Parts: sequence; structure tokens; C-alpha cells
Amino acid sequence: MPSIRKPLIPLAPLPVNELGLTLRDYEGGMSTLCAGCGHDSITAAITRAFFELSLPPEKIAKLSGIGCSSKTPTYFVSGAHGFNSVHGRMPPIVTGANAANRSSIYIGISGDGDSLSIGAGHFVHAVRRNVNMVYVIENNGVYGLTKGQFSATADVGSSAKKGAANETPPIDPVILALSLGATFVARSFSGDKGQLIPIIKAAVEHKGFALIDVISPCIQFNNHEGSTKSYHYVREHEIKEIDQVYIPPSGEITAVLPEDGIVKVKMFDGSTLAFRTLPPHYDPRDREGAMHYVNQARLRREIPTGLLFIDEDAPDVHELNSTTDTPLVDLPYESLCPGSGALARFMEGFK
Amino acid sequence: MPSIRKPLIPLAPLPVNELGLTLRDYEGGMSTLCAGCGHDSITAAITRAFFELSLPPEKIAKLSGIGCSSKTPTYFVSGAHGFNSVHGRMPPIVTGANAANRSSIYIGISGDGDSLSIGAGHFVHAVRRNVNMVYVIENNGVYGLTKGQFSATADVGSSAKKGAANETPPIDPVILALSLGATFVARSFSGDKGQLIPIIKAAVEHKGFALIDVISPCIQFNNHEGSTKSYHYVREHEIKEIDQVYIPPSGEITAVLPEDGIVKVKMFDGSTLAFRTLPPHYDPRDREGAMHYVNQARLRREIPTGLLFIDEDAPDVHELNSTTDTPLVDLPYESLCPGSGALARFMEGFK
Amino acid sequence: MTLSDNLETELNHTSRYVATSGVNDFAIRFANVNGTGSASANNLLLKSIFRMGIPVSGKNLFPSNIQGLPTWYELRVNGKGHTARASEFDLVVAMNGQTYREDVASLKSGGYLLYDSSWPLPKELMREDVNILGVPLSNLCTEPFPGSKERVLLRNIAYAGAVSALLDLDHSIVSEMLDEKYKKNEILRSSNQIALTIGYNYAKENFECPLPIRVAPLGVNANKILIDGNTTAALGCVYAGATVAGWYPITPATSIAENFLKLCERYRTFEVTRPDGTVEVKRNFAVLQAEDEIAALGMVVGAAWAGARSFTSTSGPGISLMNEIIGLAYYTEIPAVIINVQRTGPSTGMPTRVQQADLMTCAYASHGDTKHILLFPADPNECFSFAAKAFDLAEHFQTPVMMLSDLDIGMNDWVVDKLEWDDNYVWDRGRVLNSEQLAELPNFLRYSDPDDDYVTSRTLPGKDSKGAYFTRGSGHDRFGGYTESPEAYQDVVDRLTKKLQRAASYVPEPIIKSKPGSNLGVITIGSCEAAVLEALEILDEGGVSLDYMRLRGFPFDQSVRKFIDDHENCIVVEQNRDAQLRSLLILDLGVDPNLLRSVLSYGGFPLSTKSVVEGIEDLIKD
Amino acid sequence: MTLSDNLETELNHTSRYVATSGVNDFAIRFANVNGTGSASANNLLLKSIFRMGIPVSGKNLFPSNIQGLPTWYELRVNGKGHTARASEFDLVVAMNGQTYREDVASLKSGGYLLYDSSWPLPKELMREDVNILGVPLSNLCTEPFPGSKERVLLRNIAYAGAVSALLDLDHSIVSEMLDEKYKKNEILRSSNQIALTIGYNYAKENFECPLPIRVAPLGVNANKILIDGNTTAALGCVYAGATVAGWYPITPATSIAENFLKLCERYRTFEVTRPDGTVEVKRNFAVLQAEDEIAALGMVVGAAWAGARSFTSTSGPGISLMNEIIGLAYYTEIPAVIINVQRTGPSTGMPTRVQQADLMTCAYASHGDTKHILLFPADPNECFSFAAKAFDLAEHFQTPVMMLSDLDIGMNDWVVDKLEWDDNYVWDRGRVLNSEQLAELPNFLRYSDPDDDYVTSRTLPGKDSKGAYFTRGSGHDRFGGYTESPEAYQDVVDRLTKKLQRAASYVPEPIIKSKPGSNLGVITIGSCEAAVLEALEILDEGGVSLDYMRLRGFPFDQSVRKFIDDHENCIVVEQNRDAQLRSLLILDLGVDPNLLRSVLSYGGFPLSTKSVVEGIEDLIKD
Ligand SMILES: Cc1ncc(C[n+]2csc(CCOP(=O)(O)OP(=O)(O)O)c2C)c(N)n1
Ligand SMILES: Cc1ncc(C[n+]2csc(CCOP(=O)(O)OP(=O)(O)O)c2C)c(N)n1
Ligand code: SF4
Ligand code: SF4
Ligand SMILES: [Mg+2]
Ligand SMILES: [Mg+2]
Repeated sequence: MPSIRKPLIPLAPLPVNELGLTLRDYEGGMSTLCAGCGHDSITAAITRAFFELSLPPEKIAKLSGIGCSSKTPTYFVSGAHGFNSVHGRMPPIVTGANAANRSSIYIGISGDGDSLSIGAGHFVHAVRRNVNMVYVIENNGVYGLTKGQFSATADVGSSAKKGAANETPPIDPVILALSLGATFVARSFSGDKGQLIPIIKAAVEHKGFALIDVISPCIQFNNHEGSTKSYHYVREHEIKEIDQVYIPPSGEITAVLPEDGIVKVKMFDGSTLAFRTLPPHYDPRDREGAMHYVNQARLRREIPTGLLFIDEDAPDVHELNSTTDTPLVDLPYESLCPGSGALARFMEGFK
Repeated sequence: MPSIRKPLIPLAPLPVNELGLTLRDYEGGMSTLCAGCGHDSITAAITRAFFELSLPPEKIAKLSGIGCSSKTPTYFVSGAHGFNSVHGRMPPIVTGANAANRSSIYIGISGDGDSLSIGAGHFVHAVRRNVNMVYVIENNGVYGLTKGQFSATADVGSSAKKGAANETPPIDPVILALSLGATFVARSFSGDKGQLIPIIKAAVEHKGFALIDVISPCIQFNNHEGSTKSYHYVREHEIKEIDQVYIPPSGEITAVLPEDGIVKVKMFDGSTLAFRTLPPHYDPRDREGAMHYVNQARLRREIPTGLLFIDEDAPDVHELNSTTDTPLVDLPYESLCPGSGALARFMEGFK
Repeated sequence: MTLSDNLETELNHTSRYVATSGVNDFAIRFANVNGTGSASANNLLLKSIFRMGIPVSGKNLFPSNIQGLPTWYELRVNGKGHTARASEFDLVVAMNGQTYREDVASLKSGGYLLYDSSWPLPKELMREDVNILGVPLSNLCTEPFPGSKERVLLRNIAYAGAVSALLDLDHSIVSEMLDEKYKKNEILRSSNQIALTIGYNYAKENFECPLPIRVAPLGVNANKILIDGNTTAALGCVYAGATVAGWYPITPATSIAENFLKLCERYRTFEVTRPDGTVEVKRNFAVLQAEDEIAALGMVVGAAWAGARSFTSTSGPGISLMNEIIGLAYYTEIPAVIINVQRTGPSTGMPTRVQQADLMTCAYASHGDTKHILLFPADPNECFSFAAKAFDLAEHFQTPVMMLSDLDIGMNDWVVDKLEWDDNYVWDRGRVLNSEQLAELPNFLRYSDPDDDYVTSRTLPGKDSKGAYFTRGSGHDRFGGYTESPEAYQDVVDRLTKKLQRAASYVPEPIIKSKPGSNLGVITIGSCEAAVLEALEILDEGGVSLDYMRLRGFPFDQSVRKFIDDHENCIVVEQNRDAQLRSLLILDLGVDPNLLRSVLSYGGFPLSTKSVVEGIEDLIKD
Repeated sequence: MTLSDNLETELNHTSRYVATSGVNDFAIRFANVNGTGSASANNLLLKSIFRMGIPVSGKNLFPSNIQGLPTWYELRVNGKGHTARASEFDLVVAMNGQTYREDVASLKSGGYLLYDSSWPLPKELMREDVNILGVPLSNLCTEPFPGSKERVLLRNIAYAGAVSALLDLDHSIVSEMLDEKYKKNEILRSSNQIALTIGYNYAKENFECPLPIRVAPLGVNANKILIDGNTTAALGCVYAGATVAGWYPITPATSIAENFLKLCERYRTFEVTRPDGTVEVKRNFAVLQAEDEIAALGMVVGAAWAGARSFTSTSGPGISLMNEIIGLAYYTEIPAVIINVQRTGPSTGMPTRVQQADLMTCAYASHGDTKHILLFPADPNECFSFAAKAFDLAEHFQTPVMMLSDLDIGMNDWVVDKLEWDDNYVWDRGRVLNSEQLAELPNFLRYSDPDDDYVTSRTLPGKDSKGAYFTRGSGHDRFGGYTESPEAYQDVVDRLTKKLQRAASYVPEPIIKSKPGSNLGVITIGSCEAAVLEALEILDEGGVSLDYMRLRGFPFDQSVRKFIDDHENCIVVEQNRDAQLRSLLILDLGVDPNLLRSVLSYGGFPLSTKSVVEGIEDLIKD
């Protein structure tokens, strides 16, 4: 929930979703972030996407590391369990939770510092394992909570609030994830809910690791002139060349797309993703093409956003592990303990 | 020094290099690796490359993490300082050493487990900082020292000695490094000294981070049928499409290359690298082209080797940091301490 | 110096700790090169003696390397059941030229030296006061085994044959074991049998068999098994119902996770037929090989948060890396089971050697004020029951529980009582509220309403919105809310102090063996047990009577305090340099340091009786 | 209970610890919202009082958040120099509606409450027994400052103006400070001056200025500065000649590395003209922002191995992550300086609050047997000298040295003696052999030939082939060779034990203040000093006389032992839950735990005199 207080009594009855819940039911505690922080907009987009998807709040598990970004899981879906863990270690924690209970919907919120510095090794391996989760990097190019150090995503030439310019080349989480075989890779901008909400929905439906790198300006430490992660800079350089609409399993299409350059992807649960791509031949199932496209745009100082790559066929962590369909936490003890008889037989091997 | 004992008295006077040293002077202690381990061949190649480059032994600093591969720095150049540190942390240790004394030649030896699992985050950041070092991954697809677990480079379908097949997609250090902006990326095979030695030489001369991913079969745990890192498999699937000759600053060309498909790269110190590329238009300065090439080869189950990419113009860690030319360790105390006068003036700001 | 000075004169200074050698009472050292397959030969002998019903132990002293370095195997037979590591040997089988000198030095005067006499007796092996048994192992194997690799392996089986003749092992048992082992590979079976016979016959024909050191069948192993602690620890995790393991390979802990995987594949998989008719094997578990130890424990904590019994196994360096997340689990009150198979530190140290040097680091792991429940098994049997117990304690107290095994227990085969499992066991999941229980509450407050053990109730994600709360490693109040208020913060951490105090009465109670009238106590832990008990028997024979207490869990219960109070002085025997167990006793019970003296052993080999006897004697003499 | 029971009757039970308020003796609490710029207003007042030559302290109690949460600033003025945190206030400036209730509760009876009277007095601020001073801050600022953001900021300067009138601050000093601060920005300078005057005039016109609580110029600050410990620690590193810093941001340590960078940019850069005529700034240092704390310490160890003085600064979670490499440095004997600015744990805890709860974890960091040198500065002055000292000790003893500062010392401004530097200082690089020295040796053996401090000589890479050796965290012998031999291994670790013992006489000696005849001692550490000294004065006035010892380094020297032996009982005052300093004393000196009792404070706010007085009284009463 963003930090602007809402009137306590709604003026008109609020719209409800399939579960009969209102948007309010997907909100969380009051945000304690700076007014205007990009992260709050992402929170709002998640809130709305989850509401529109009619996700049962108790089925949502929201986890994070440490940072301003990592505080945000408190600000959406109070009815969901949350875990604000330690800096950089959210990916393994989600991996373990997911292994234990595959029936929940896991959303991990991280920062560029959290994911690409201290957590870089874990990020890499969560991608590799194709852990079934939505992974949001709230990317502001800076360490917000510790007050403004450059992060690993700061662009060369981007200047700090105090004037020093970054020299070290950045890590682009999109390129990194693509090169590691990620199965769902998107980029968006906190200021663009119209694009972000359908991406979040698609990410929830995706079977496997769904990365959403969201440029999310830090108004406190990285929104000045010279920063390439400022509202101003992103607005100037963002190209929404790749846009998409999320079509739920019911098949009811809520937005009309120009037929030109449409790509449809069938999701695991029967829903459909329809892309409108401006470069007419962009193929979101071509990994190298996506990398090439993003790399070229970077040279032009452009930031292409949208769902850039998807592979619905790759096995996820549970397929790789052949985990039983029943969540492990729900297996009764009897199905886990071989019992005294088996033990006695096993002992025979050690006589 | 490989584990086969040499006769104690050489039969003929050994050839000497520019420093008047023999190959023996570049050897180290007796190897304790398994007879036939690929790592020993890499040790031998390093020994020869350093000998041929006439590197002063005291100027060499050899560091490693933990693993069979990480043991090998003891086996070459006894006259060089070595540091067998802890698992996965060699990159930051080299980064610090290099910051302190930029005049040494740093070679870091690591394993696929050491670099791509526990050390993945550090590897990524050493690449990003363009730390001036030779970084060798002795890549056997397996954890040798802990007896045969799959590493993160094990190919899908590769089977363990006990039969289980790997399911999780591998991390390719070459692709990873390329995607992170690495400035020197090579791949070779422990069994191919003819190729490996010039690559090592070029890596030493490279200004910045020089990755050499060397496929190095583990004859103990990963050399069986079904392993894609076995001698057999690599011999069958290696394509030495990209070959090169190292031409020292003196300019004396020791090997003759067919003029066709030659690319020459001028190195920082005035030496020249000349490439013979079989695909005639392969451009080792085209990062994306290199990635594409390697990716495509992988789909054909081929392993292209050679120096795949080089960028001699990128600033290295010291240029990024504007470090003084004098090694920091050699700065006298007087040039470091501002003295009591400066302190008194500084104190004025706190009155 | 208050330690019974008067006892000194009663002490007998001959080498009492070297058991007089003879029937069912001797020790053998096999000196090998690693990677040459000696393990199966040595194991064959161990197991055959075990099957003859005689107490026996085997200690594998191996290098941190895969091939080519010295490795020793020490086998001790003792009819009275004393199977601590021997320090002098009755028979040495010298198969490694690199270590001849120290091998022959470890032989008792009058003992036997077996060497490969295909070549002349190496001068380093010469010793006037021992019996030299040359067996031309290589020559004997040349003809039957033309392959050089095969020959290296089978030469070991040949010496096993010779040794079995010398010691009077039941030949049918030995031979049967080979049949069992190679029942699926006739070629190997027969070549092994041939090698065994070659050695056996050579010894029979050339030496006076059996030697005075020999075995005589006993019937004491009927209810025993020969097993290593890492196998039983893994079994304990299976029986406790653990479903998620997060791990990273590290010697000597690796085989716990590997065994857990194998056991789960055996007991926890089932087949399902896919719509297309193909069959898929499904798994009721997840074993996650992590990218490092931080991730391994992260996975465990994530799984436990979600409600699964989960664990990791590691050794010293892994514990160091886990420090931050151990503190997270402690403060957020998430169960986590960590099995630390201790090796020699600090740093990488000697990875294939044993110590008990992580006691302090585990008891107080992580920054800030923390304290953790520890379990100290002494043998593979306790590894099984304590591993299972660890889950009950972790879930009951909602906190990390560390089981501190060690390389000796974990990787050597021990003769222990058969493992038993009570089918009426009910796992203690601790205070986890289900939807019905939640429905009865006005609202759910995570860290409120502690029970007598100062434990509050938790809920699991994925279940019920009413139970939703926010887990955080940052300051929180009794309601689970974020806080930076001193009082609200202290309220929670003060409860944690009390909770950990309560755990003292839940950990396994100490094993105490008292004799009337003794005013000296010996306190020990884990794998020290065999050596300490034997030492006490020897000292007792010399007229020094000491009471015995083996600690099995931390925090320490009042019974521990009572034992110390009941004695004028206690001696703490442990395998580390810094007297860490003694430190824990002093801090946790407030014992006066002057009342506790130390016998320390930390060279990396399993504790020998000799070092304990000598250590205690030195203290008493002082 | 042996603690001087007889003293009880002598105690005076009135609130002696609340200094009687008056001239140069009062405390103010500013209750603000963070991110609203209140820091500069509060700092203006602190610094003005300092410049008037009066002892003063400011404690910033801020949240772990960037904007919008409660933050307090506590300012204490005390002519006698007692500047520990006050626990009750004479004046409260209530600028934050979220915390009105607790703010007004912290006001002493008869005290003053200043609030923004642009709106009616909020009912939560009503209190019969205090004086209410309404200043219509918002209204006063509306006209001059039309921008809403600007107005929020300047409202704070306006209250500073009012407070300065109420307290009788020297207006020219206050106003001059604003001129200094904004000398480069005329717009800001003038708006700040206007705001200051508005508040000043309003108070002058509407209240009887000055209040009974007010300042009167003193001359005691002539040789003093007002500075925070992170600035001085960074300075210490610069003066010690450190050239490499590896760090990762973490509150409250971040400003050490940031200050080090700034200072080096000031003192250690020079210009070179490139061949093409352009000018490049070159740096005689390297500050490496690492990817995490493991890497940060890895960089430090790498740089130290190569011969540079190098350090890292971090806080609790960073220490947990550094555990493995701390053990590596300990065992390989590589110098490393680690500055731990302690915060509230366990886990993330309260990152912007203070504790001294990493004592145990630092003293014995890493798995296996380890022990480390610790330094405990008590204020920013000692942060400077101890930081420099840390490098000498680390290089002399070739081992990690940790300086344990804390958030209170590191991030608050303290009035301390001016820093001094002896230009004759010679850095102690320890036993590092150069080529000439090497030439005289038959050969170089890394861990041989220890000196009286059990330190052996080392060589640096890149220098001389004769000095080449192999550094390894795995088992090594005195020659530096790899070993798995128990004796060779023990030989080295036994020397390490002795080396660390020797360090006890090199760390800064304890500060002891004894009165004749007192048989009770108080032992404390670091930032507890001010509160403990004041408490002892108060207790002394009540007739309870206690001796004082502040520890400044670990391991503990015999002088520490002597102090304890010289007293019947000692009370250890420290800021953690588990009495960690007491634990270290017990373990390191073998003190009977019964002789040491604890006064603990661990709510996260700087230690208050009141809590110490009460804590000691409670113990004495018992
Ligand atoms: C182990 C550890 N090291 C350092 C910190 C301090 N810390 C807190 S948040 C943070 C960085 C946050 O940056 P980012 O992830 O980009 O999040 P943002 O605040 O920018 O949203 C750091 C370094 C910590 N909490 N834990
Ligand atoms: C912190 C830590 N965890 C685990 C280990 C155990 N360990 C030693 S080597 C190794 C893996 C080695 O694999 P790799 O780097 O591929 O080297 P290789 O032996 O295959 O050459 C592991 C896990 C360790 N030494 N330290
Ligand atoms: S500091 Fe930056 S990232 Fe943090 S809350 Fe404020 S605007 Fe957002
Ligand atoms: S185990 Fe494998 S990697 Fe290790 S030494 Fe042997 S062959 Fe080489
Ligand atoms: Mg950020
Ligand atoms: Mg490997």
C-alpha cells in the first residue's frame, strides 16, 4: 500500500473479483518508503494484478531480502504469509519453501543490490534451477536503504547524487538471465502500470522462474540529473516496443490488439499471452534474438520494455526433481517413515 | 609438475629462456593428483607458457580456491608466491592483492565448482571489475575433491559415474563471461597443449580479466561413457575452429599462419595476437557474434575452442580506479600519512 | 593443585594402556597408498571379525586427496569391547614405501611386520625386535592377474588372505563375504576369491598359523551392526520424516546427504503412469544440492518456514558460512536441523581428520546475542536417534538444532547395537495452528501467548489467511509487528533466553557412571567415549577411581551441574585445543573454572586410550 | 550474596541520577519525523552549545528507514561533563504526531513542552505538571517560505531559533554557524537565517527568556572537537597508512569507508599530465566496494598478503559472513583489520540502534579453535588512535585484529579531545623480510624461528624468489609445507595459542580509577563509559564507593586479573543480553563466575546513567 492514506470509508461499493474480494483485500500495511519512491508503484501494480487474477491471499507467499525494495512485501496482501529474510538470500529461501509446498504462489521481491551483488550467486542458481516463482528486481541502480552507493546495475557515466560518476560496467539482469537460460524474462518501468500489471499476471502463470526487472527510480538518492535510473531518463529512453496482453484461461480477451505483429503464447494453466511487438519480426521465443535486441538498444541508450523472452516448455524445478504432486508439507508421516520392519531389513545389510 | 617422476639428472643441457632459466625453474612440487588428471596437463601448459614468456618467477602470484584444480598452483613455479585460499573466494583475494601490488602477474586457478557454484557471485564481479589477471577454470563438470557430485557445468544428460543423469541446465562460463562484458574469453582443452600454451601467453599479456575455460577431464569421477567432459567426448566434439599464435613484443613470429582468415590484435604491451579463424568471417572482437557462435555450436553438440573474444581497449581495474602506477605496497609511509599539521587543520572543521 | 595428590603413589607406570596382545586382543595397522583399493581388503577383514562375533573397530586415517598419498587403516580387536584407537600395533602390514619408517616404528616390540617380499626387505623396515613376515604379494599376483590395474587392487585382497590365515579368521566367512559383495559380477568374484586364496595359502604354507595374536569366535555381536554414523544420521532424518534437504558437498559430511538421497529413492518413491502410458517415478522428498552452504541453510529455513521437516549437513567451513542464517532462524524462531560432522580446523585445516572444535562456534553461532541447542552423539547408534530427536526439538522449540557428529563417528564403521524404531512414535511438530485452531482465536499473534517452554504458536504459509503474519529478521514485537522500541524488542529476546533454558531439560540426559566414594569426575563428549571408558578402567586397575559423565546435549541440565558439584574436581576430556566443552560448562552452568581441568587431544587422529590415561595421570600427578 | 549488603542502608533513594536541572544542566528531546531535515536544526544547537565551551552530547535515535518514521534527537548539556544519555527531559520539542504520547511522557515534572501551535494543542500532549510553550511554527513559516518542501525544512530551523532564545544561546554563534554552513549558497543561507530569526524573535516576544534551564558560556572546549567515531576511525586508517579498503555498505559502518575515500581523495591524490597534455588524477589508494562482506574481507586479506595495510568496516551481519575468512587469516597468519561498528542483533535486528553484542562472536570468530585480538574504543578519540593501533597489532602479530566500535560512538557527535598525531610515529610492519635479509638466510621457512612474541617472519609476493612460499588454509607445518601429521599440525596451532597470549600485553591497557578502600569494582567497556562514570559519582555521593576499570583490549592482560583479584566482587556493565564481556573475562582469565555480576542494557538506545545506577543498586541490595 503506497504511503498516501486512503479515505477510511469508501464512497461507493468496491468492485470484487472472482473470489468476491476487493482490491483492499490485496493491500498490505502502510508503506514507510519515501513518498514518490518507484517501489510503491510496483507494490500497487502487484496489488492490482493479484486482485485481477483472483489469487486466494493464503496461497500467496511473498518473500524478500533486505533493502527498501525488500520491505515492500509488507505493503501488499496482508492476508498472505511474508518473509523479509536477510540480504541477498531470498532465492534459496524461496527455493526451499517451494520445495516444501509447491501449491503456493511464490513472489520474491528484491533490489539490484540484493540480487546482483551479495545475492548474485543465488540469483544465478535460482534461474538455473527454474524455481517456480515470480522474481521482481526493483531496480534503481543504487543502494537505497544504505543511502546511495552505486549498485551493480548503475550505468557507466551515471552520476551519484554527490556527483561522482560510475565507471564500472553494469550487470544487466535481463542479459544475465537470458544467458543463463531463464525461461521468462521481462523488463518494465515502475511508472508504467499499464504494462507492468499484465506482465506480473503472466509471470504468475508462468511455470518456472519469471524474472521481471522493473526500473524503479529512487527519488531520494538516484533521481537527479545524470542518473540513468531517474524518472526523467527512463521516460525519455524507454521504448515500449514489446507490449502484451494477458488473456486468462477463460479466454475472454479484455483488450483488443491490432492484429499486426501479434504473437500468442499458451501458458501452462491454459491462459494465453498475446504480444504485440512493434518490430514486426520480434520473436519472444528466440533467446539470442532477445539478447541481441536488448544489447543493440543499450548501445542506442534505449531501454526496451515488455516481456522479452518466454519458454513455456522447459521443465521447472519440480519436473527436474520429479517431486510428487502433493505438497511435501501435506504428506502424512506414515508416507514418510518406512517403519520398524523396513529398518530391521535394512539392518541386515550391516551384519 | 605432473605426477610422473622425471629422471634426476637431465641427459642434455636444458634450453634456457631470456632470463637464463630452464623449464625446470618453472616447475613446482610433485603433483598429488590422480595420474591422468586433466589438471596436470594444464599445469604443464602453464609451466611451459611462463617459461617461454620468460616471466620472472618472483613476479608471478598464483592463487586458488579449494578443489583438485585449486591444488595445482603448488605444482608450478616454486619460485612464485602462492595462496591456496578458501572455496570460491579466490577472485576477491586476487582483487585485493592486485590492488596492493599491480606489478605482479596474477594467475588464479579455479574449478567449475569453485567458480560457478560457491564462487559464482565473486566470479561475476571480478569480470565486471576487469581485474587484471589470468583466470583459469579447470572445468571437469564435477566436484573432484569431494568425489563426484555434478557441478554447475555438467551438461544436461551427462551421467554421473554411478549412472544418474544430470537434469539441470549447465552454466557455460564462456557465455556467462561474455554476457558480463568480459574482455578476454577463451576456451581450450587440457589435452591440447598446442592450443593452450599460446592462449595462456596471450592471457598473461592481456590487460584486464582473461578467462580461460579449459575442459579438463576428471579421470576418477567423470571420464566414463555418458560424461560430456570425458577425454573421449571432448576429442570427438571439439572444434578448433579458432586458433591463434602469440607473437611477442619483439615481433618475432615463431609460427607461420596461412594468410587466409587472419586477425591480428595488438596487445597492451606491444605484443601481437594473430588468429587464424576457420570460419573466415569470425570476428574475435564481436561479443555478440562470439556468443552466437558458441551457442550455435552447443546446439550441434560441438565445443569450439580458441580465443573467442578479446577487447583490448576496455579500462582495467586500475584505470577504473585511477590507481597510481607505483604499486601501493611500495609507497613510503611519508606519502601516505598527511602528518600532524594536516590533522590540526582538519580538526578545525570540527570546532 | 587440589587433584588428589595422594593418589600418585598408587599409580603403576608400566604401559597399561597397551592392551596385552593375544587372543581377541590386538591391533593391526595397514599402511596403504590411497586410491589403490585397499579399503575393500581392510573392510573385508573388519567385517569378517565382526561376523565372528568379536568386538572390533576400524579407523580409516585417510588424506585429503583422491589418489597417491599415504593412508592408514587401523583395526583393533578386543574381546572386552574396548575399541578405541590403539596407538601401538601388534601387526603392521606395510604396503607404502613413503611411510615405512613411521609404520615400522608403530609396531610393538615382539610384533609382526608383513611386507611385500617380491622385492628385498627395504632397509627402512628393518627392526631387530619384531617378527618379519615376507609375502611376495606382487609376484604371487603376477600370473593370475595380468592387468596391472587389476593386480594393484588384488594384491590387497591377497594380503587380506594372508592376514586372515595368520589371525585364524574363519575362512568360510571371509570367502562368503566376497561372494556376497560380488554376487552381481562373476569375474570380480572369482578373481577376488583367487587373490584371497593365494594369500591365505601362502601364509598357511610359510608361517606358523595362527599367530599368538589371533581371533577366537565370540557370540557378542548378535544384536549388533557394523555401520558408520553418516548412514545412520541419514536414516534418522528419513525416519523423522524430513522431506527437504539442502546441502553442499564437504568432507566428512557429504555422505549424509548422499545417503539420505539413496534412502529416499528406496523408501519414498513411487511410480505413476502418465496419460500417454509412460511411467514416471515420483518422489516424496526433495534433495537440493545448493550452490553453497549459505544457500543450503537458506533452503532449509525456507522449507521449515513452509512447514517441512528439513535439514542440512556440513562441516566447519560450512558452519562459518551459515552463521548469518543461523541467527535469522534463531530470531525468527524457525526450526532448522544442522548436522555438523566435525573435522580438523581452523580454516580448511585437515579436512579428513577429526576434531571436536566447533562446540563454541555452534553454541553461540551468529552475531548478536544467540544460543543454540546442540546434540552430541557418541556413535552411529546415537546419530540415528539424535538425528530424529533433532527434528522434534527444532520444531518443538522453533529454533535451530545442531547435531555435532565428527569424522570418526561419521565415516568409520562402528560396532553398535542394532537401530530400533518405535512404530508408535509421534512426531512433535510443535505449536503449529491449523485452521480449526485459528478459527477459535480472535486473531493470530505470532510471538504472543507463550507456553511453559516459552514457545509461541506459529502458522504455515499456504494454509489460512487468518494465520498470515510477517516473518522478519529485523526487530519485532510479541505480535510479530516491526518494532524499534526497546521494551518491545527486549520482551521477545528475553523470552528466547528462557526458551533456550527450558531446552536443557529436553536434550538427552548425560550418561553417568559413578562408583561410590570417588571424588574425581571425568566429563567427556561424543567420540571420546570409548577411549575414556577404557582409560578409566585402566586407571581403576591402577587404583585411581574416577566417575564418568558423557554429555549428550546443550544447554546443560541441572544433572550436569549436580555431577560437578558432587565432585571435588572434574577433568574434561575433549578433542580440541581450546577446551571448548569446558568453556561451555563454565559459561552455561557458572562453574568455577578452577574446578574443571582439561585433557585435550587435537592432532586429528581419533582419540587413543593412551593419550587419555597419560593426560589424566599428568593432571593427578601435578 | 556477598555484595556488600551492609551498604544498602547508606543508599539515598531519591532520583539522584536525574541531574537537577538548571544552568548548564539539562536535557532536551527533539521528536521528529525522519527525512524532514531536522538533523541540521538539531545539529546547529549542539554545535552552538559546544562553541560556547559547554560540555554537551547529542544522541540521534533514528529508524531503519529513509523517510517518514519517528526519529529523536537527545541533547544533553552538563557543565560537569556528564554527557551520557539522559532518560528524562527538561524540554521536549514535539514535532511528530505519531509519538506525542511517549514524548510528553519523557518530560520531567515541571519541564517544558514546545509544540507547533499553528494548530490547537493535541490532547495527547496535555500534561498538567509541565509548562507548555506553543510556537506557531508552520504559520510563522507560511509567508516567508511559500514552497511546501522548503517550509518543512525551515520549520525546524525556526524551532532551533526559538530554543536558542529559550536557552540563552549566543545568537551570534548560532547565526555565524548558518553563515558558515551555507557560505556557498546565498539563497539557502538567507532563508535559514530568516527562519532562525523568526523562531528566535517569537520566543523572545512571547516567553520569559531565558528559561531556568539555560546555558552559560564556559571555556572547557578549547582543546576539544565535536566529531563522530566513524570519521575518526577513517582518519586513523589514513594516518596508519592503510592503502586498500574492501567494504560493503551496512549501517552503521558505511560512513567509515565513505570517509576513508573522501579523506584519501583529499590527502592521497595527485595530478599527472598525460602525453597528450590532459591531466589525470592518480590515487595512492584503492577503495573497493565489494559485492558482499565475504569479498570485502577477501580483498583485505589478499591485499595484506601482498603487503598493503588494508581494512574493512562492517557490522554484525557482515561479521557473520566473514567468519570463514577470519579463520583463514588467523591460521595463515595474515594481518587484517576489521572495524565492527556494532548494532542491535541478532539477525538484522534493529540496524540503527546500538548494542555491544558481538564480543563473543568476534573473540572466537570462525570454526575450529581460534581467538582474535579485539580493541574496544570508548569514544571518537580512541577510534582514531585504536584504528591506527589495529594495523600495528595486525602486522606485528600477523593476525586479524577487530576494533569493536558501536553505533553510538560511530554515528553520534561527541565532544572529545582534539586528535593528535606524533610525526615520529614509525609503523610496525612486523617481521617482513626484504631481499637483503633473505640473502643472509640459508633458506626461508615461513612458520619457523618464532620471536619472543611467537611471531615468525613472512615475505611478500612480487619481491624475491627466495622468499617464495605457499600460503594455505589447510594443514601446514612450521616450514609452510602441507601436512596431515598430528605433531606438525599441533606445533603450529600451539604457537598460535602462545602468540595470542602475548598480544594481551600489547593491547591498550585498561583505564582504572580506584579509590582507597573500595572492595567493589565496576568493569565496563566502550561507549558505556560516560554513563558508568556518572553513575559511580552518584553512587559515591550516596555513600557507595566503587572502583572502575574500563577494558580496552582483548586478550586481557594481567592488570585486568589483578583488578578483579583486588576486589571482593565486580560488577560488569555492558550493552548486551548475554553478559558477553563477563563471559570473556571468565574464559580468558579463568575468573570464578560468582565473582562477576552483571548490569545489562540491550534495548538499543545508548546507555543511560539511570539504568546503571539502578542496576548496581539492585545488585547491591540483593
Ligand atoms: C549482510 C548484510 N550486509 C549489508 C546490509 C546492509 N544493507 C541493507 S539494504 C542494502 C542494499 C540495498 O540495496 P538494494 O537491494 O538495491 O535495495 P534498495 O534499497 O535500493 O531498494 C544493504 C547493503 C545488510 N542488511 N546485510
Ligand atoms: C566452504 C566449503 N564448502 C565445501 C568445501 C568442500 N569442497 C572442497 S573442493 C569442493 C569442490 C571442488 O570442485 P571443483 O571446484 O570443480 O574442483 P575439482 O576438484 O573438480 O577440480 C568442495 C565442495 C570446502 N572446502 N569449503
Ligand atoms: S531511499 Fe530510494 S529506494 Fe528507498 S524508499 Fe526512498 S526513494 Fe525508495
Ligand atoms: S579426482 Fe578427478 S579432478 Fe581430482 S585429481 Fe583425480 S582426476 Fe583430477
Ligand atoms: Mg537498489
Ligand atoms: Mg570440477
